[in-house]
Amino acid sequence: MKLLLIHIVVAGALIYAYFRQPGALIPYTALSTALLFLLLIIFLWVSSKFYNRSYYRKLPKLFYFLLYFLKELFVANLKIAYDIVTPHYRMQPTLLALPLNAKTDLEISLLANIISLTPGTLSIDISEDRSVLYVHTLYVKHGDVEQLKRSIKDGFERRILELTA
Amino acid sequence: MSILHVTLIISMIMLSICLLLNAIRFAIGPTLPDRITAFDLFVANIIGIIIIYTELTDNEDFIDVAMVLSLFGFLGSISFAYYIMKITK
Amino acid sequence: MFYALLIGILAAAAAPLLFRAIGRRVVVPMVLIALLLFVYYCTFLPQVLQGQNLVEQYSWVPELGINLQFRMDGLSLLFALLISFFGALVMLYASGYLHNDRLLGRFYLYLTLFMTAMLGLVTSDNIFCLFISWELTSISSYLLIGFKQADKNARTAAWQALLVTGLGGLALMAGLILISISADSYTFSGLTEQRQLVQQHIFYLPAVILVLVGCFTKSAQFPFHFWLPNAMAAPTPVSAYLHSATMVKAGIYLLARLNPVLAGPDVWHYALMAAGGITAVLGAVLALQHTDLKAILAYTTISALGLLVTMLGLGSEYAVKAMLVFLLAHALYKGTLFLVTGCIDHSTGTRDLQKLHHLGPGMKYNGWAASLAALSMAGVFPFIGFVGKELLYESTLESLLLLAVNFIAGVAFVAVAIIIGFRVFWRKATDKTQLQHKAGFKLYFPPLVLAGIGLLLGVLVSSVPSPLLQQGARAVLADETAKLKLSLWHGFTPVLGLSVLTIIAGMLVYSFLPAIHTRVTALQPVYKYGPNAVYHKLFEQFLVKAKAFILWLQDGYLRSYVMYIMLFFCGLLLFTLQRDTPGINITDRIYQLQEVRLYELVVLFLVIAALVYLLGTRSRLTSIVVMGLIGYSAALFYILFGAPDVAITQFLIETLTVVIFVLLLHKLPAFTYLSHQFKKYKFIAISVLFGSLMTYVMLLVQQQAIPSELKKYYGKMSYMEAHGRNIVNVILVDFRGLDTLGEITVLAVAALGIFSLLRLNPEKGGKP
Amino acid sequence: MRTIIFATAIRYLTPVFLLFSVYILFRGHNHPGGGFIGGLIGSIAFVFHVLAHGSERTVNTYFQLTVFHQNRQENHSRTKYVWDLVGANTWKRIQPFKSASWQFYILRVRPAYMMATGLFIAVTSGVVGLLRGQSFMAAWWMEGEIPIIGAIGTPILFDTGVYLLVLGMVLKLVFTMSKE
Amino acid sequence: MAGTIDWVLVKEIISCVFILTGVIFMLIASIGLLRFPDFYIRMSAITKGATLGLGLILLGMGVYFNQPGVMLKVLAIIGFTSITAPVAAHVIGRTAVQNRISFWPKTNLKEFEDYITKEHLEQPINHDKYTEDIKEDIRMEMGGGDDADNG
Amino acid sequence: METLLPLMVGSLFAAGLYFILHRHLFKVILGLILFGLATNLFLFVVGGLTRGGTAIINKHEKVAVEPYADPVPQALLLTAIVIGFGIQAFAIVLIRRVYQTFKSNNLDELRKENEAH
Amino acid sequence: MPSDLLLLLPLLIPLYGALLCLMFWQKEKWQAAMAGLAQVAWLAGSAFLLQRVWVQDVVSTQIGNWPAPYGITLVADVFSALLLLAGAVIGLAVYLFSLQGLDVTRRRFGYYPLLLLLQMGVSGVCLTGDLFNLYVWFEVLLICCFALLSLGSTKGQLEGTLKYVTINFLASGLLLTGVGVVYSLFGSLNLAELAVLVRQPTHPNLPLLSMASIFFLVGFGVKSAIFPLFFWLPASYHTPPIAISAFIAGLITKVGIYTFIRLFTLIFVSDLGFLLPLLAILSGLTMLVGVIGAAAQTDFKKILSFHIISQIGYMLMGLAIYTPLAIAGSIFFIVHNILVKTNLFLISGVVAERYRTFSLKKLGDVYLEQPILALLFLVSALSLAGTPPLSGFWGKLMLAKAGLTAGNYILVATSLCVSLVTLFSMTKIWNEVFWKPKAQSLEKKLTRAPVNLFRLRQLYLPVILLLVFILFIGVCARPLVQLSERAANGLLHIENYTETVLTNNNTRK
Ligand code: NA
Ligand code: NA
Repeated sequence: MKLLLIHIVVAGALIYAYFRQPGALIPYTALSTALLFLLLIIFLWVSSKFYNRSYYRKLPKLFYFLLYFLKELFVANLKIAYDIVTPHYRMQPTLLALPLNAKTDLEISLLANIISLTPGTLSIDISEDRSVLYVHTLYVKHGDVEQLKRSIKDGFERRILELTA
Repeated sequence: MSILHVTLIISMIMLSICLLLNAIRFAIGPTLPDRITAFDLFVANIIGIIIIYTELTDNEDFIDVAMVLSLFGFLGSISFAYYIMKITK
Repeated sequence: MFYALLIGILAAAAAPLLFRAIGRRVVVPMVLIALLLFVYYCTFLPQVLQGQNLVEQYSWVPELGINLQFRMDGLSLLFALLISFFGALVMLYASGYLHNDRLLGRFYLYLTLFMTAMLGLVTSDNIFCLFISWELTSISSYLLIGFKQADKNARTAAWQALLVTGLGGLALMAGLILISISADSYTFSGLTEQRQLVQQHIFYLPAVILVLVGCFTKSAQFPFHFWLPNAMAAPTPVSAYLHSATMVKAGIYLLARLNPVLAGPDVWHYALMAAGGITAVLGAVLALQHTDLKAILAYTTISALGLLVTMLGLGSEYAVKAMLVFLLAHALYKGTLFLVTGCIDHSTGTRDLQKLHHLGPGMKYNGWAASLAALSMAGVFPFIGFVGKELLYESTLESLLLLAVNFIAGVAFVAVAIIIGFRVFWRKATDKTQLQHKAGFKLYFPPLVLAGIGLLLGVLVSSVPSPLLQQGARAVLADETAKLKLSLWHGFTPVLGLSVLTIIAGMLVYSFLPAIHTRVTALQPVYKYGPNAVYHKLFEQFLVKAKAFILWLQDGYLRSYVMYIMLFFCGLLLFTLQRDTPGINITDRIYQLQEVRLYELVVLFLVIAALVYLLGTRSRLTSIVVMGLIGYSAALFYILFGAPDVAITQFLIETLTVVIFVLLLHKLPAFTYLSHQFKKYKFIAISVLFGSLMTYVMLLVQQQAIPSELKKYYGKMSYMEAHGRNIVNVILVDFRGLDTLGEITVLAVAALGIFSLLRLNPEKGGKP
Repeated sequence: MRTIIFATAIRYLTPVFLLFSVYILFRGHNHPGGGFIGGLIGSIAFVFHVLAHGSERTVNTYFQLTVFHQNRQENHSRTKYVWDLVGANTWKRIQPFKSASWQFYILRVRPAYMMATGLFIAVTSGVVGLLRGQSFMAAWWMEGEIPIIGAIGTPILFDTGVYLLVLGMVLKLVFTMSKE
Repeated sequence: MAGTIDWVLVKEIISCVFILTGVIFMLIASIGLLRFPDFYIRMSAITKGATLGLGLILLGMGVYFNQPGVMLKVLAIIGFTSITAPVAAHVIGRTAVQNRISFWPKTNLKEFEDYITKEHLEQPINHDKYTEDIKEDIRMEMGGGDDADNG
Repeated sequence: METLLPLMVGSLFAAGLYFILHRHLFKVILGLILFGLATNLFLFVVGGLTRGGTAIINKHEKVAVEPYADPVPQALLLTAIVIGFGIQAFAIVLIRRVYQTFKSNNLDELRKENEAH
Repeated sequence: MPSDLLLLLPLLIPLYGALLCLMFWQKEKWQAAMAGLAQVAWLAGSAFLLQRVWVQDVVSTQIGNWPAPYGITLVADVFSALLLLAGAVIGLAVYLFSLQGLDVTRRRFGYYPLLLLLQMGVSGVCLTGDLFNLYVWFEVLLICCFALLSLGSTKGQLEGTLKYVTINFLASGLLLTGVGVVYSLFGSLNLAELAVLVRQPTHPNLPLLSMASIFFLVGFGVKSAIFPLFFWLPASYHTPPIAISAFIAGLITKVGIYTFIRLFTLIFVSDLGFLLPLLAILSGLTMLVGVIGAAAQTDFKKILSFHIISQIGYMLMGLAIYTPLAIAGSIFFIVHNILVKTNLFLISGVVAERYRTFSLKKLGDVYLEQPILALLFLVSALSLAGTPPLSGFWGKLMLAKAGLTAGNYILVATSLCVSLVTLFSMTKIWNEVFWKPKAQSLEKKLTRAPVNLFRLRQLYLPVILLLVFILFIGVCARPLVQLSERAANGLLHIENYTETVLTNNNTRK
């Protein structure tokens, strides 16, 4: 994924160079710059097919992951918002012991942070042997803890591992 | 007065209410982590106020303040946590 | 004349070094130098006797009117000769008296210094020059009285002498300044010319009082006489030289010197006569009550000094003559007697009259000297003492009171003279006092010389001392025509009758002395109220009260200090505010409230609430969080009013402070419960007062603020000249970069200080 | 604090913070920021690091440089030797540990020196004015501008001095305190 | 048609929508902070709400200014907060657990018992450490002993 | 706000002083910090309050355009804040050291080495 | 040498010296060498500066080439140069003393750089022509004092420093607020411009000047330890080792008084009818309280500490009388006191180095055992007490004369009484420390401390150095009197000062 950083820098530099010359065709606004930037990144991404296959494959996954995350974020936030503004609590707080497939520091912390960032779940701690992540969660569908665990593992963990692999 | 202006003023008022609510949680506690959480939210509210103020005055210099605050606002909570760990271990 | 003094000072400085180099032989050069000075002053005789005033002048600090101005006239020369001659003899004597003392070098240092100072005193024409010498004599006297520093009495006496004469010195300084201001002149000659100005100036009375206090302390006049008997703790040569012959006469000298300037108005005369008269009688009476030879001599000295002051106060030509002659006579015989007493002390180990009997055979030279001096003291023909006494009586014939004073003193002198000149040495007694040492040449030669001179001058009174004394009298009276023809024999006059009567009365008193001595204890309670007791009482009370006062004021509580400071500040601020302020325009203020935004109000409310909460909470961590809250709110205000840089800094600093707290907190004090308990409301009141005053000041200043040129200038130049758009930053690094340099220095030092605070522990031998 | 999550986050964030602090330093002349703020931000980055990893680890990571050195062999060409030295000290930093022929020295950047250097730069940037015959701290600007950083002149140098000093100061505090 | 669209107005309206949504999220978060029953619930629910709200407000501003520089900063801030907020939440939450801050009684702690035994946190939860409740204060006033202190 | 801010700053002053007058070491630190904060705000308030306009020259201008806040008090304030920070840090460490050495948090007990004796 | 450089040298020399010391942090010997070089250079720089202002009266430079009211001004007149020179002399003396008289641990922990930076602060305060910059330099000076006072962290030091820090922090706060008030009311920070502004009778805010002056009166009053603001001084000055307290005690309060005199002759002159009587009362009380405090003490250093306060009263007295002679007297007194007070502290240090105590009760017999030291003490002590013709006399005389001329009789009387009590205290020390025989019980214990005579002799060196200066300004008082009068004249006739600053021609391009 280092390549993404390099691409961003390259794209940024190109845009900077473009707008520094007098009489640029495109107006210098956030929207146009962002579009230009996206265009460049996509171009670079396509070009990477020829020299970095894994990056070529991973970038769309990253994109989907972000979308998935944003969806989760919104949904969960709305869920909680509903709980806050209505008089009753619908939540059933539960502490999960989530077995981990993630191994490296980066993977574990990415996962934990993503979980924490999603409303309704909070990574409390990791067991000494780094095999279990303890998660405080508010909503367990039908009280099925295992199902929830599976959905987290399938949702976030799998995607993260795919990206970092 | 444009729509934007009205929106911004309403937002300011709502954020002010947020501040008050946080203050209440802060006051009632009951535990220190509660207060720290309230403080965290307080910082987030302040960032919000700064952002709205930026738009209200059309002066982008204030964004930098928000940026610094968003980066380092959490050091406070970290420090408290650090402290609590240190004294209990 | 200046170089003579310089030689004196150099000699003084050399004395300890010489002593280290050549041991006790140091006496030879010291005596020689004193003699050299004597000879030097003798060379002035011809000119002075012709009535010339020799003047010498060097610029020193002309801005303050202080120059090295010297003048030699009859009065000065008389004293200078006395001082240098006496000095030589005392130095010789001292080497015998202190021959085993390992601090002899220092003794000579002090003694020579004193002699020089004294010479400077009597030869100065500049009043401040005189004052400088005056103070130096006090200091050297202090060092000499306390010469036997291991003896507590000596230390106390030295201290007392210094403080009393020091007090006088300060009064004298003030007096001299007043005089110099009133006539705008700094020399005695100048002042004498401007005497009208001085005497008509409003400063005249205070100046006279101050000068008199100065002179009276120095010359041991009532009520400052008490230090002199105590000063007898000094080695005897010192008592002889300083406390009878020279230093105590410095006051007399100055009075005589100032006589032409200040004499005239009644207050001068009456003050002198009153003080002198009381002192003379008191000294005489007290002298007879003591059995310590030195004490007796000291009190008679006081009495004699009193007589001198009285005479000066009388101020007539006769009186001045009498004063001068008596001064000379007294110096000679009293010096002798002191030196003899010193010998007695040295040889027998005691000075108690009741233990000393029939010493004459063992120390015959001293005995002769004592007898000769005693005869002079008693005023027996043909000694100079006789001439002096005659003149004294003659000048006071018109005033019965003063005559009585003279008579009483004279009687006491006779009695004392018999004691020393006869009883101690020659009266046969069954239990002869054993001598431990034999008095050597150095111990008997000087008194013998002095006593001999007393006789000689008496015999030759009309030819030898008379011309010099005449010049002296002219100086005192500021009258170039004053005549002083002295003769030994005036014929059978009433005055002679008085003299004889005095001697007879003195003998009678002497015969009653044992009875007096046994009754003295009955008088003890009286002394509780004497000036000496007052001094000690004052001394102790001052120390006690000072200690109590300072313990009360500097009580060790930080908060009382802070409280005093803040009260002082608030008081002054309140005063100026109620006096000067234009007042705050309330309507404007209320109108401005319309501008307030809700969010501002909320943040403001939060800060106040946080403060209230802070006052109540007793958890450290919560307090720190609350502090953070307040700090962040302040930063928010900085943003709202256009100061992003300040706001960022405030945020970061607040955060860092929290970190510092946290890193150190587990070693910071816990909130064990400590209430203010007492005075809590006082503290609240002060704080509220302070807070409201600051609020008021802020409102006032806001209202009165004027737009600043700096703002415009920086706004204009920041980008154009300093290449920066952020004016605040440009001010920090360019316009006012020096501030920032200082500021970062503060930071560096703070870091160093914190580092050493935390790491350095000398007890454990810390390493960097 | 033994928590991987925090430690990892800080490990990745610290360089970002440091970059950010330098950025703030240089743009301070035209926007909010400057040496003091930049220095504080940089130092707070290290404070995080100290909190997460302990001061020893921070020192090892950021404040010491291991310099590798090897004596030149007979058969070693001079160019190759220099190239090897440069390589060992830049991109191949791990390899020398594995070989016995390499020696290494540890260079330490002490906060006190950092402070002193900062102060030195700040003062000396002022002395430039004196040396040019003008008064102390009279600014001297280079022609032209550098992207992002902007115009370069002695005031910027001064601000850099401030930055270093603040950085050194806070580090000194934090290192001292955390060793307590 | 394109000529008749007031782009400035569109921009403002988009900005308004973002900002209002964001502020509402923040407000709800604040209410939640006040309402929710235990520390962990507040923690896991609230800070994230605020993060989302803040992100939306920021985006609103970015749209309004429509400048690349501002947008970059906006993205930076969003990025920063989405890294720092969960880390802070985790750290505080962990600290709370370590210090036996009590859970809401309805919390299901079945899977957590393992952790509790390992970390020796079985002792009854001790609130005193973090509370300055009034009773404690009164005790101090009467007895003059140590305060309810955190240290 | 020109009217209300002085009130707030005044209360900060009062609270700061009140804490400094306390005999508890920790409260004294709090007092010092509050007092410092109040001093800084005083400088700011007294220097004139301008809403919104920062003292930064717009990139389209060459000179600052009104209304902009007076940069001078801000610059002074920045310097003062930094200096205050240095001194406060020192004070905090000092108090910690005092506590460690005297084993007491009560200022009154430090009086044992009373200076007036 | 150009004036710009001369004005900057007193700032730059100590700063660079301190920097070098920091660079040689591990090597104490090198630090000592660097510090020594810096001390000598500082002395030379100050001397040159004095020589320059003697010729030119006032010299000024604009930092950063920004013209006068906008950039920071450095300005020197005779008064400031004189104070700097005195500071440089005692700096050298204290430095020499510290080589043997301070433990190596403290020297290793930044004693030299701290001392140098303190001197830099002093230079800044003396030379700056800007109100806020003055505050900054004062803070530099203060934080150095904090660090030095606490250097070593003994119990007494910590307690003393705590009080020192707290009270001085408050005072600094008041100063800062005062600066804000003055800036808002008059729109300038430049002292010269302010001086011109407050002399315009029509200025609308003139009536508020005395309100503003209260902030400075109390702020600098605390720093210069006048009554009733002096409490921190006796609480702290006796606590650190002599090499530290000698310099701080000798110089720092005088720097406070310097500022006091500077500001109250330059700026706060509109309300002298109120200020002068107030100052007169304060100065009288300061003298009295200080001297009473000293009289009650039985510790060498504490006596000296309390006397600082009493002598501050004298310095303030000149300002209260407000005539050229009076202010000249104050200035003379300041210079004299800096030298003498430092010397007395150093002597107490030499005594303590041998006998390990400052208690008058335990000490004794120094007169016999260290005669040279006794002589050195006696001269210094008498100088302090104002015995003629030593240095203290001249200041006292000038003040008394000025006071009597101006009709401040009570103040003069007080000052003379105080000088008597000073004599009392000094001779008390002499009696107890030098003359009195040591108590038998203590004798064994005290002499057991190993005495390195060589070291002890080296400690005499700075004392003798200072004594030479003291004797010089006593016996050859004229140069200093002239300088003081020049300085006082400059203070009371500010036209030269304002003109030099405001028309300085080294402005932009
Ligand atoms: Na800046
Ligand atoms: Na700064």
